[in-house]
Amino acid sequence: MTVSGEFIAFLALALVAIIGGVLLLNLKKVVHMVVALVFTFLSIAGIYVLLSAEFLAVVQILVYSGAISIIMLFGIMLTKHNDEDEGDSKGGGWRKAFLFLGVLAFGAVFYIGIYNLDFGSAPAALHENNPEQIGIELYSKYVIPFELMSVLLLVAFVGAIVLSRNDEKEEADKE
Amino acid sequence: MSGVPVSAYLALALILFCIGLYGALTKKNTIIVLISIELMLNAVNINLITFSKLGMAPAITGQIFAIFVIAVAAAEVAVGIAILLSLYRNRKTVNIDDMNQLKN
Amino acid sequence: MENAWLIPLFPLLSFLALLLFGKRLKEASAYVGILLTLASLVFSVIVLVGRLTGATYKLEADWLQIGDLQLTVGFEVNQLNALMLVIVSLVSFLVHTYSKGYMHGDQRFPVFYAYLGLFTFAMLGLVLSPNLLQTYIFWELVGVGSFLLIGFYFNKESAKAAAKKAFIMTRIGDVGLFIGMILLFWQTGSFEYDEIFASVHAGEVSGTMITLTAILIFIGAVGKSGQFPLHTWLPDAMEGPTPVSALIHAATMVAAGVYLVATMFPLFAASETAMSTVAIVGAVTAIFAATIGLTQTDIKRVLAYSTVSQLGYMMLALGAAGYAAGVFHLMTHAFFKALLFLAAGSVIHAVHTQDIEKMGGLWKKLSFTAPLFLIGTLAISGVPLFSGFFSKDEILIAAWANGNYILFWLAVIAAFFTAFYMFRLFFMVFSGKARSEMKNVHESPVSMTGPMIVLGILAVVSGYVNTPWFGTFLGDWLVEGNEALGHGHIEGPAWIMIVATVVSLAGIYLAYLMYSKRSISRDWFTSRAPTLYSIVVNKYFIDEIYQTTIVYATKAISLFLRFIEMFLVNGLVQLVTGIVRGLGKTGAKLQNGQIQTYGTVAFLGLAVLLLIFALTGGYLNG
Amino acid sequence: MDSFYLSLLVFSPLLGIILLAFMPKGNEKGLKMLGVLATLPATVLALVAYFSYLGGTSLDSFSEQARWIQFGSFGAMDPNLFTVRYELGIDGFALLMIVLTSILATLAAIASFHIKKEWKGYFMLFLLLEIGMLGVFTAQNLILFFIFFEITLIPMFFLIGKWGYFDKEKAAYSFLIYNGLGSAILLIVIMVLFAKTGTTNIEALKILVNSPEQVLTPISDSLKMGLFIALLIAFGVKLPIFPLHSWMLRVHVEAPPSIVMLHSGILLKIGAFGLIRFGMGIFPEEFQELSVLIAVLGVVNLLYGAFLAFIQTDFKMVLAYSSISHMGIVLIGLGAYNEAGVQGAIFQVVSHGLISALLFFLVSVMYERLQTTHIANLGGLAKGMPLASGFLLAGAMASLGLPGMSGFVSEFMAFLGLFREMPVLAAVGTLGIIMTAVYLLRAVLAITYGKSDREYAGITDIRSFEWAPVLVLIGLIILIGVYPAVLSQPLETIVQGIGG
Repeated sequence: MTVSGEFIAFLALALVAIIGGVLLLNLKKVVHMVVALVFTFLSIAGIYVLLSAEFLAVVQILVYSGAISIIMLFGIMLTKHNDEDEGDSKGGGWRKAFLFLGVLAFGAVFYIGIYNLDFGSAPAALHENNPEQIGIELYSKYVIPFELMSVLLLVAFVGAIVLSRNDEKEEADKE
Repeated sequence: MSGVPVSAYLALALILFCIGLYGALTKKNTIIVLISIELMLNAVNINLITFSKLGMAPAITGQIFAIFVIAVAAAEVAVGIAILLSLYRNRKTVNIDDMNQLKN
Repeated sequence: MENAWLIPLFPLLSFLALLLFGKRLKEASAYVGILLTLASLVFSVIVLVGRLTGATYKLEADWLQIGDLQLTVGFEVNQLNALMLVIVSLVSFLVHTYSKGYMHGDQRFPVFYAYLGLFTFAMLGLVLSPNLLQTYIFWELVGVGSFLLIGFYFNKESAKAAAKKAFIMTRIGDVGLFIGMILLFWQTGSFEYDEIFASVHAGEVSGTMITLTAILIFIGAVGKSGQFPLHTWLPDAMEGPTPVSALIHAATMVAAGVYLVATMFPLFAASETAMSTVAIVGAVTAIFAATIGLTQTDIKRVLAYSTVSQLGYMMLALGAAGYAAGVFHLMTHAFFKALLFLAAGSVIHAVHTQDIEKMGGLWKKLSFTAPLFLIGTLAISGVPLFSGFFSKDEILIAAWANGNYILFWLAVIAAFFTAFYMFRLFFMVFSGKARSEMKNVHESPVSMTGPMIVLGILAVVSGYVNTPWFGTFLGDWLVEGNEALGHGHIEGPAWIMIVATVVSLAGIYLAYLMYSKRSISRDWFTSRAPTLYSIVVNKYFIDEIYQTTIVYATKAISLFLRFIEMFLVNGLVQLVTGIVRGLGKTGAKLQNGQIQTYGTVAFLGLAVLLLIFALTGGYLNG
Repeated sequence: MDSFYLSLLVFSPLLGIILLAFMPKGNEKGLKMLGVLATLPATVLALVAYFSYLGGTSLDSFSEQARWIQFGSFGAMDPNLFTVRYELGIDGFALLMIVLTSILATLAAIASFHIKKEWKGYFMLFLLLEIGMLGVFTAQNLILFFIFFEITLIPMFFLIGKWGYFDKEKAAYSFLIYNGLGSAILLIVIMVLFAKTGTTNIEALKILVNSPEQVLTPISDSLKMGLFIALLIAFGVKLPIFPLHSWMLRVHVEAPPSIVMLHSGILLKIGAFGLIRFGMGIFPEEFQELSVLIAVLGVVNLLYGAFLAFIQTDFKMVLAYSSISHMGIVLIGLGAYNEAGVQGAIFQVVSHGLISALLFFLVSVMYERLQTTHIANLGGLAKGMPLASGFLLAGAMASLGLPGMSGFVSEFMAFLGLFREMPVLAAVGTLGIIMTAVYLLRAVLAITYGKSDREYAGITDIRSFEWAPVLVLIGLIILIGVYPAVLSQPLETIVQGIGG
């Protein structure tokens, strides 16, 4: 296989994404973890570009690297954090080991399933006017789910506000 | 055309998914658990988009689906963080070990 | 003769009626029992008379279907069971009558009569059976009747133990019969006597199998007839009321073993080994029980051991191919032994003790009983002109003619002992001075003496149906039309009769010297061989041997199994419960309310499933 | 074909349950009466079925079926494939078991008059138990069988756990655990068979399993053997086969005697029923291969139970071990695997059902008056309760195989069968006959005969309602003993041709 520029780009992006993920698992401080994950999200956005999904890549950066990460950071700031304290609960070690094996097995099984998967079909021309294609599809075929999604988001945000509002009255009642 | 095979993308997604899964099930900090779940969702998105381009019947639908996933994920994070904050107000902790009301 | 099946039904009717209405009838129950057994007796006599002139009659009906096998029940009248019918129903009738006086005043009077009815039913049924299976059925029922009557005084611990012992000891024998019967069935394909004999005769059964089944069946007879080594229950069975001892443990049931061997005679005759086994066991029992009889002091136990001994004689006769002799002695013995028991009962009724050491000088006070007892004693001792003389003589001749000289001499010695201990008993009870404590001695009522008189007459005359002097009518009739049974009468040298007479007279004289005239000290023998005496007086320690071996072995096995039960089986239980509990605990631990744990478990399950899926190619293949 | 007769029979106690639900809790007399009455329709229907069978009605005319559950979309291939029907039907053996069940249920309901508390719940569970038992014997497919089988477990668990004696909870749990495991194994067998053949109908399975070419997925011989062994264990727990018996001892001792009547009389027999119906029906070759093992297990059961019964101090324990011992005879008969043996086994199933019901009813009577069943505390009972003692003795006699009573016929046939195949083993087994006499007489005589240490004044003998069970049971025991054709007639077709 010739080493194309696309392949090098994929390797680089994949490496960053995985390193970000591994760092998420291994860093001590919560803030660092989140930051590590931002790198992962960004490189995933790059992968999207490679996969002819420019619009989604942008969305990815905006929503994940932007909004979600920021919300997380706010969440971290608003709460108090001890450093990760491993193995404090009994049986935790065992559980981790089991889980690790399980995850490995899971990965292995799926890897067996995918490692030489090739559909060989001609790729569609998704990169041409990508947002337009998405828009047409979204507003024709998937208009109802789309509207429902807006309702979901609305409900979620209202809910979030209600939940996180400091209900002083109630607290006053409690005390 | 592409030099990158389908399996490479899928493998990447798999690795990220596994990392996310492991993180979600082992981390003590609730926020990291939430983030790990986001990672898993991202891995799924990679799969969706990969298949949308390189799948058996390539179509834009995969990307549409990914958009929905992202939207739902956003909503989820919003609610999740809100719940977290409200819990924290009541119990002064974000350690997931202390959140076992399911039992009592 | 077609109605012979009615004979056992009368006593059954009596049993059922008394069971239902006994409470109301009270002592009137006796009349129900007496009348119904009388009916049986009448029918039996009619059947016997019919058989004397007619032929064998057999009737059968289907009973049980097993696949293609068809088992039948029915009844048969041949020479042997026609004779037995009369003996059984006669003795039963007399005992029913006798009991009316003997059991007078007992609280459970109707129950006693009900049990008697049950026993008589079973015994008559046994006699009428045309096949082994039916024989076995009634064989067991007879055992139950005996068990119930031995344990009649259920409040007495000794009666309870005796009843239990009787049932279990005989059941050990019964199992032999059971096995023998089934083996024979698979060999010959039938339970019917005639078919079995035909098959044996045709040589369809191998010699070893004949010997094996014959000996197994003989084990059944050994158990029922109290032969060595299963004899120990019979003396203990004397715990039952005395009429019962007369009926069951002297005249009828214990003779059933002899009857069984006689019925199965063609089978035994086909095997040399089986025949000599029967003869040897019989002779050994005869002498063995006779020696014990010498030392006992309980009036009923002496009679019991004499019964065992006499049954040994009958077995010896059958084993020595003296079919007619054995059956003949069975008949005469039934009469004189029933007489002896009833007379003994009359004595006990009068003096309220069974210990002969405490009796004496009763001859004058019991003017009916005493002469009758004497008749019985003379008959059993083999004094000429009494019935026992003829039948015993036949047996001795048969033993001699068969060439078993050792067994013959054993039998002669046993005859001497018999005469001695019987007269020892007689003299100790009736002669000498009356004891001071025996004041209120009175003769028994007519209902008791009546049957004794009948038996007394029979004890004298019944021998004359088969004598070398006036013709061996009975023997010839018994074997008529059946070659397998051998000769009705075996000619023997005349000196045997003389020897037998001399021996019995010698025994009587010795007893007279020791116990009546007292010219020889009673301790003459005891003081010279104390060890031997103590062995004999303790009945050769057979009971103790059983106690220390079989009973303990059973207990030991039981305890060992309990050990297994406690450790192995309960261990298994512990294991199962442990696993379940462990699973439960693990499960409970997992339910710690933490979403991560739940997730982990769920995910691990998924991973395992996937692994299996991947490794097996997607399908669980057996 | 489509009569509802059997459905009516099986579910007739349901009416009683519904009516009981409307009764006030405290109305002791009414509840008891209703409880007994509710068992009567089934009894009447069962007896009518029995007599109409004797009158010549074919048993097939009772069978009924309806579509029930369809798995997968195999309907296009074959409408019967992976379809579970609601199928009821009976053969001769099942007919006998239904008659036995319904009669014993009525008698046990009468015996339940001795129950002291919460009659309402008791009788409702009792009737539910009856439905389960009747259903087990009529079910024509494995899934239905399994459902009814499970229905018996639950009421039994509560009946033991709530109305039992001192250690009742433990007994209830060990009952549940053992039987639960047993039925789990049974379920596995059923599912494998279902997956392999696409049917659970017993008659269809009998053909399919043994004709490889017709089956969806072939069943290898080793799998068949494995399934049979699993079946043996599943029903072996129920029967119970040594060493799976310990739960049953507890149940015998702790459960109320009226329930033990049913338990020992019917529930244990489900094991034998299952072995004959499924083991022998579906896996005849495997059964034959293992027949020696089964016979050996039978002899072990017989002797083990007998020897242990010999040293027990509690009469209920004696009876419990005696049940183990007597179930050995069932196994002996099955192990013989010929006509006589199998018929003997079936006879023993029915006969022991009646005998143990009788004995436990008498235990119930005794306990009600004397508050003890320990042999050492009794003695001379014949003085205070002559009738009860007489019946106890009669029951013991029946149990030890006295001819003229049902126990003998079954024992005789089982041994008749075994002696043909394995004479030596059978000879060893006959030791059990002696031991049975030994332990039963030891126990029964110790209770009824001898001197009494206690005063029996003021103790009533068998009274009013107690006569019914005693007389019916004794009557049936003697009837079967004297005229065994009442049982052997329905069995002719089943037994014919078994073995070589």
